[in-house]
Amino acid sequence: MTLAFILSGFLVVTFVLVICKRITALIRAFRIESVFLFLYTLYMGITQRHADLFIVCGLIFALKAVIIPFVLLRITRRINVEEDLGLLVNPQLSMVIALIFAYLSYLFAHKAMSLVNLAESAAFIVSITAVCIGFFIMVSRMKALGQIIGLLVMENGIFLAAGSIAGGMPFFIEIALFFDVFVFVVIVEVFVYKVNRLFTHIDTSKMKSLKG
Amino acid sequence: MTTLSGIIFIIGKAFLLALAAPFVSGIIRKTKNCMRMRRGQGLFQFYFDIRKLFSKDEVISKNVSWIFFAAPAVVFTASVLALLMILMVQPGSFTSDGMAILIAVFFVFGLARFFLALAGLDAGSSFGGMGSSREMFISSFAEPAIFITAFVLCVSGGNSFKVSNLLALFSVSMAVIAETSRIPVDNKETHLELTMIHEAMVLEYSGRSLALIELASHIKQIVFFTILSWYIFTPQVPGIYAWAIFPAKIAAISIIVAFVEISLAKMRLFRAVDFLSFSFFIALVASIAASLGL
Amino acid sequence: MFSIFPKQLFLVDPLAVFFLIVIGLVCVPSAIFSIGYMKEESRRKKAIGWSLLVIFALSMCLVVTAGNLFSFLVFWEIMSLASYFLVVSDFKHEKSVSAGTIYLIMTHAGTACIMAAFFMLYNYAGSFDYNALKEAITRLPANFINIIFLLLFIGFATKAGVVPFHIWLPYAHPQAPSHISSIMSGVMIKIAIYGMIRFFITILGPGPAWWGAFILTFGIISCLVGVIYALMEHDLKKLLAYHSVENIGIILLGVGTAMFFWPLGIAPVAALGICAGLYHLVNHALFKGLLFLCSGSVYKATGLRDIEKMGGLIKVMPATALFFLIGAMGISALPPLNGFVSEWITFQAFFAGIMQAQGGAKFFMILSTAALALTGGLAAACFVKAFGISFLAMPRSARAKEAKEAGFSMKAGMVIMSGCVIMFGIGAGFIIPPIMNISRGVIGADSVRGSFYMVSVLPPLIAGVLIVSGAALFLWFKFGMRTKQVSYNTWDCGYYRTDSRNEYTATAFSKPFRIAFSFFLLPYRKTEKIRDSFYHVRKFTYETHTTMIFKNYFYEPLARLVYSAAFKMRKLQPGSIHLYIFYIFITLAGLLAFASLF
Amino acid sequence: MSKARKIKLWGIINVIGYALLLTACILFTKNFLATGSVAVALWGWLYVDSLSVFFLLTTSVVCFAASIYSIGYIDAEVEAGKISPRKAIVYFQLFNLFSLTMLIVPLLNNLAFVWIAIEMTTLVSAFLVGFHNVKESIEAAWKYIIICSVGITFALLGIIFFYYTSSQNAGVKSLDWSNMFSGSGMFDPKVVRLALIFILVGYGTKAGLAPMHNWLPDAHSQALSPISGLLSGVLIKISLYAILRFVMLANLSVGYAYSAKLFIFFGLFSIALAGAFILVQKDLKRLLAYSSVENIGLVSLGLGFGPFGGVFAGLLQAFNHAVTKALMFFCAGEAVRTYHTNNMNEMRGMIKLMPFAGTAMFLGFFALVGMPPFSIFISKLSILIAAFHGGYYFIAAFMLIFIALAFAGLLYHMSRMILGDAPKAMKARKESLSAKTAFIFLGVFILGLGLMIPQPFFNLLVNCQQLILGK
Repeated sequence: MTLAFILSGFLVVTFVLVICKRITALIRAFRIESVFLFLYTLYMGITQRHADLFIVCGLIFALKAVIIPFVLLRITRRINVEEDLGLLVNPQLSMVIALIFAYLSYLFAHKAMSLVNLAESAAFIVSITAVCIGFFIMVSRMKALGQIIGLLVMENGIFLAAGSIAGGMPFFIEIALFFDVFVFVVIVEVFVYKVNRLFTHIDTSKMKSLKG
Repeated sequence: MTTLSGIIFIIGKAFLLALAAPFVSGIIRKTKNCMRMRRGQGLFQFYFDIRKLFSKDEVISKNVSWIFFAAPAVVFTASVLALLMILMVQPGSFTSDGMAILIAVFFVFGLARFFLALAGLDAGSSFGGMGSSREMFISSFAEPAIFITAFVLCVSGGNSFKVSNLLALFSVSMAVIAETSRIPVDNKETHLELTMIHEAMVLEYSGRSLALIELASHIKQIVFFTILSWYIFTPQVPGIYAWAIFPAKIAAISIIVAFVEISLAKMRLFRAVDFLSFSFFIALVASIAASLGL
Repeated sequence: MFSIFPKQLFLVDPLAVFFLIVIGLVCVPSAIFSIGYMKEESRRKKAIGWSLLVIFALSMCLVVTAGNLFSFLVFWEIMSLASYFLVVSDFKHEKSVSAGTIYLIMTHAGTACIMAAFFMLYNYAGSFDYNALKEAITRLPANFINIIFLLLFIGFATKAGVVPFHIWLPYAHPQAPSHISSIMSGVMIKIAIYGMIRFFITILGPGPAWWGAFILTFGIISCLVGVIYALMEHDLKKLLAYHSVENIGIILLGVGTAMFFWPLGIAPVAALGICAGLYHLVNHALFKGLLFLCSGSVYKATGLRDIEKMGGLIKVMPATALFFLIGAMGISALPPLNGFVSEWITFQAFFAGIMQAQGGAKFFMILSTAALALTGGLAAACFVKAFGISFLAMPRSARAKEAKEAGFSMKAGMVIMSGCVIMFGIGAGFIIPPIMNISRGVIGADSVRGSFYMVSVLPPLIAGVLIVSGAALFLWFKFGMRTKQVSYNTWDCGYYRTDSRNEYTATAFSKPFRIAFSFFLLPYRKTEKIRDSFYHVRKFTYETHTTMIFKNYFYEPLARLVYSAAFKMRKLQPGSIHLYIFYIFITLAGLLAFASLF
Repeated sequence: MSKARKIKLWGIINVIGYALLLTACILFTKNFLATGSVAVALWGWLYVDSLSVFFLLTTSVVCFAASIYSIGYIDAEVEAGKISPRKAIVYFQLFNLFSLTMLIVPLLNNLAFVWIAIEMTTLVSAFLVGFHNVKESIEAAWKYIIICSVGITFALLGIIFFYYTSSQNAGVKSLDWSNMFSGSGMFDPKVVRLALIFILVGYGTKAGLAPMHNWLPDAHSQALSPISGLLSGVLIKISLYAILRFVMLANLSVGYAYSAKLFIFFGLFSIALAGAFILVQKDLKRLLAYSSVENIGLVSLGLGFGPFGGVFAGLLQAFNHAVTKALMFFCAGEAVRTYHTNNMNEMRGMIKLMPFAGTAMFLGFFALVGMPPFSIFISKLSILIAAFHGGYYFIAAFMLIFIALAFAGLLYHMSRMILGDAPKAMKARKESLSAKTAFIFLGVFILGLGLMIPQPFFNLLVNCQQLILGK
């Protein structure tokens, strides 16, 4: 029951990501998604009685729900970009595509992976949907920040997948992956500043000087 | 011993034929004149011409090189050589040796033509160049037909009752007409600048060089007529009588050539290609007939 | 069982030795020639030139003595590379560079085919060694052998310059320095013929008879197309290059005859065919080498390659002219020089074939005969043009007038080769037996007897008669006659001033041929009149060109097609990061969807 | 101490460091081959077998060459005012960091750490790609980071699948390669198949396999030339290393044939695409980058023909290409400095303007396209032999066609650039000593391996082949 609630929350927020038109809205939605990921991990920690998982979920909360959104919001403040995310695909169609992704994920889980355990497969489907939607955000949103968040959503999905089918990664590795995500965000932040300085915008769909 | 006597015999025959060569040209000219209702020169006029040329001074262009002087000698020698060589061939029974010699004869004429064409270019006159170009042009188109018909000859053995042989005879006659500068391909009698071929090439020659070249062309003619004669009734006439009937064959060929000359108009240069291509295709048909054993 | 390390490193059989001799016969005089030819170059350039020359010659030697596919391939590539560097040695000119590019691309394409064939062979033999291959042939399925044959043929034909793969040859050969052109044209393209004989006959042979017919067909096409293009060409070196195409065709006629008759069980004719092919091969190496050296000598003296601007060179460069004449006589197959002998033997092979073959084969031989006869006539015409226009009459430009005779070492190189051209003609009786030995080794049967008797007797006879009668006539004219010689202007129809501009040009000389072959050459002309008024034309320019059918209708469209396809593909990468990410996803999705296929 | 001297000192210290590293690597290899054992050190954190040693060796060779070349390159850039002295020192620091991340990848035992190290290579080298801080380079760096991160995220998913089957089916709850490998026989083939696709697409993005290669030409063309050499020479091979690790894991459950098919698919796609792009290229460094795509395609094809000796050939090709392409990029760096442009249409007569680099580039080009007596000839030939031996006739035919296409394109561009008449206004310039040394160092490998493969190296490759094929 709890699990179902968490997963459906995660899924809904992930769908919300797709229809976000503004950058800040996207970041906030991402934050909520991360909170759901945190809840999921917490749930797993409680059910599995694994001390490591508590540390992990603490890290998730700290990093994904607090630090990264904070960093991203700081970027939006500093570079003063317009709020508009720049949609290459409008929200309605995006929604349809997201649903298709969800269905494909279902197919993938059942046909390709042949998962049988209901709880496990539900989480897995949600996670794969998140990965796909993250990818979709990367492809269909013009602004650089959209791409960063898309990638982070993908990563969230992967964390969920790891938790769902493999029961979480070994502890050290989770820590290292968080570190990696953190470094990624920091470095990308630097580059977003550079892009903004040189191009006076962060619209990646206009960065087309290198062709062929 | 037999080789030596054979060689002497061949040289003797060659001498006789060379001596008779201008006479054959004479026959053709006389026949033509008769048919034109003219009296014309005598049968021996070409002998007088050559003698006259030998005793004349030469005018030589300032531009020429040693090629110009060498050419008449080469042309003359090559013609004589060709004459000697075809006499080495036993008509009717072509061994691979005989065939080889026959092919070599064409190559030897090629040598003569090559030098004459170079000599044509040597003086730097437009006429000479024109003549050389056309001569090489005509002869290169005549060559395939001659080679193929030679092969047909080997297969048919000159039997005039064979289809292949008759076709080959027809084809080779056309080629021979071209090679010997006869109408409708060329005209020896005219010096009209724009139509002449062989004569344009030798335009710069005079005196004894011209005499040699003239003599060579007579010899060349008789060589080709001899080859032509092999296509006619060779197996039907046994070897002993062959030499007896040979002059008759040559005379007949001469008269027929004269008839052809008198009854046709000279062709444009590029019509001559069509003429020779026709001869080539006839030769091909002949060769197909020969390979079918017809 | 499979090992890329061959056991049989070298194979020095009579065939290989023959090619070694050919390489030596051309490379040594060319090297001697190059001493004089490269005299004015800088030390550095000389050093590079010489070392490349040595590498080039050495690699050719190693190709023909290789005993396994691997070393064959390695040295084959090194040979191509060395010759490429030599072609672009005049690298400042865009022309050289593009010629080199065309050359290397064609060669590479050819080598790719050879590689494919080699590895298919290797796959079955389990070894690269020739001996092992020969044993493995029986295990190969028939259609495999045929594919291997076709691949090898394309590969070797590209190198040999067989039409329609000849496209690089008229560009590359003229751009190289002349002594290199001489080696490339004289020897390098023959290495491909070596490959054909080695693989088609000694290793794969006797294949089906259609191989022979195939080779003969290409031989016929090559010799005709080569000579027709040569006739139209006024660049001396390009003209010679096209003649290489022609002569490769003639060589292929010999080789093709052998391949045609061997499987039919008429081995003696086959042996004669090989003999003819090999003889023509060495002959072509000699006279083409000589001609290229002569053209180099002319180029060095005048800086000209266009024969329309030469003329009268026989007076200023008598020695070069003589050597060129000898070469020209050789290549035009005039008795008693070497070209005559080999073409003669080729004709005899055809003749023997006609006599012994049945039905269609007979007709095929007759066609080959006709083609060879036509080629011979046209080649003679072409060399009348080449020699007559460039060496005879009056000089057509100041540079031709002021030319100087070549230096000693250049002359030495040419003398050696002209000597060989003459020797290989007159001394045919001494050359034939060893070549017959080789052909016996290759085919395993004696060749047709009899005709060789004439081959060894007739050339010296012709030479003897020519010399004797020439001398006699000379003496008679000099001392036996009382007539005089008067020197005067050329007959000018009364025109007051004839000069070199009135001379017959090469373009004019070849015009009848251009018209006769217009169906193939597709000539076109450009005229341009600059008028002062309607009645007065101040300037009139006239250009005539022929269409290069293979280039214009095959290679260029192909290149354009590939290029435009590639250009369209550029749109796949328009700079959009979104698209790039999409590609990743599509790939992933596609692979997952079709995972069952893998 | 003046700034310039300080920079030089940095460079020299770097070189000495990498020289030591290289020596250590070679000694280690020798020792390793002599004992022939697999080394697990540091409580199982490090794991070294022949494959690791091979990639370590490749990396250290190219890094050493790049460090030599960097001295002169940075010196000249500073002199030309393109890089401030302060930034030059940053360059050396980043260079070392980059090399470190690459060197550590083959040594790690834990596959997740391998993943992290590879991600780190991206992040560090992004700074080196965007080093010039101009629009193009930042654009390239951005694309580089984002695309590679996306790719590698998919790879992470693949790792998780592996972990899933490992823990579920084999009961190995660890991502240590040594542990996973011991249980790899019990993996679920169905999952492994999917996982391997994710791995190949994911790491393949980083390895520059088409159609995920799009970041590669951008990044290679905008990076500093020594870094381009490293990117092309080592970075993309390192990702290949990661792929191979997973292939080895998959061997026992799905068999090598499955991975081979994937390799062939990507390889053929890569050489086809690269051939076309090479033909119409205008930018010198992009040209070389596409050639890298082609070569990684060849390596991949070699691996695809693995059971027939192709792994050996592919790895040899990887090494040869690393060395040769590094040389080419260094030469391109010299060329770009001489002509002040990347545009090949404006480059003519290189051999006149910079005799040493021009010659090196010309020979390097011939080495690159696989002409004897250079090393790629051998490896390319071995790949082809493997293809034919395996009976992949059609694939081999396409391969030959595409190789010929790429050859034609490269030859066209290179011969026009290197030969031809130099622009009148330009004067010949001397290459720096460091550049020459780097060229000669790499040249020794290119020529040496073409003439003879040393027995230890041969053994190493054979060991790798056996490892990868699971024999």
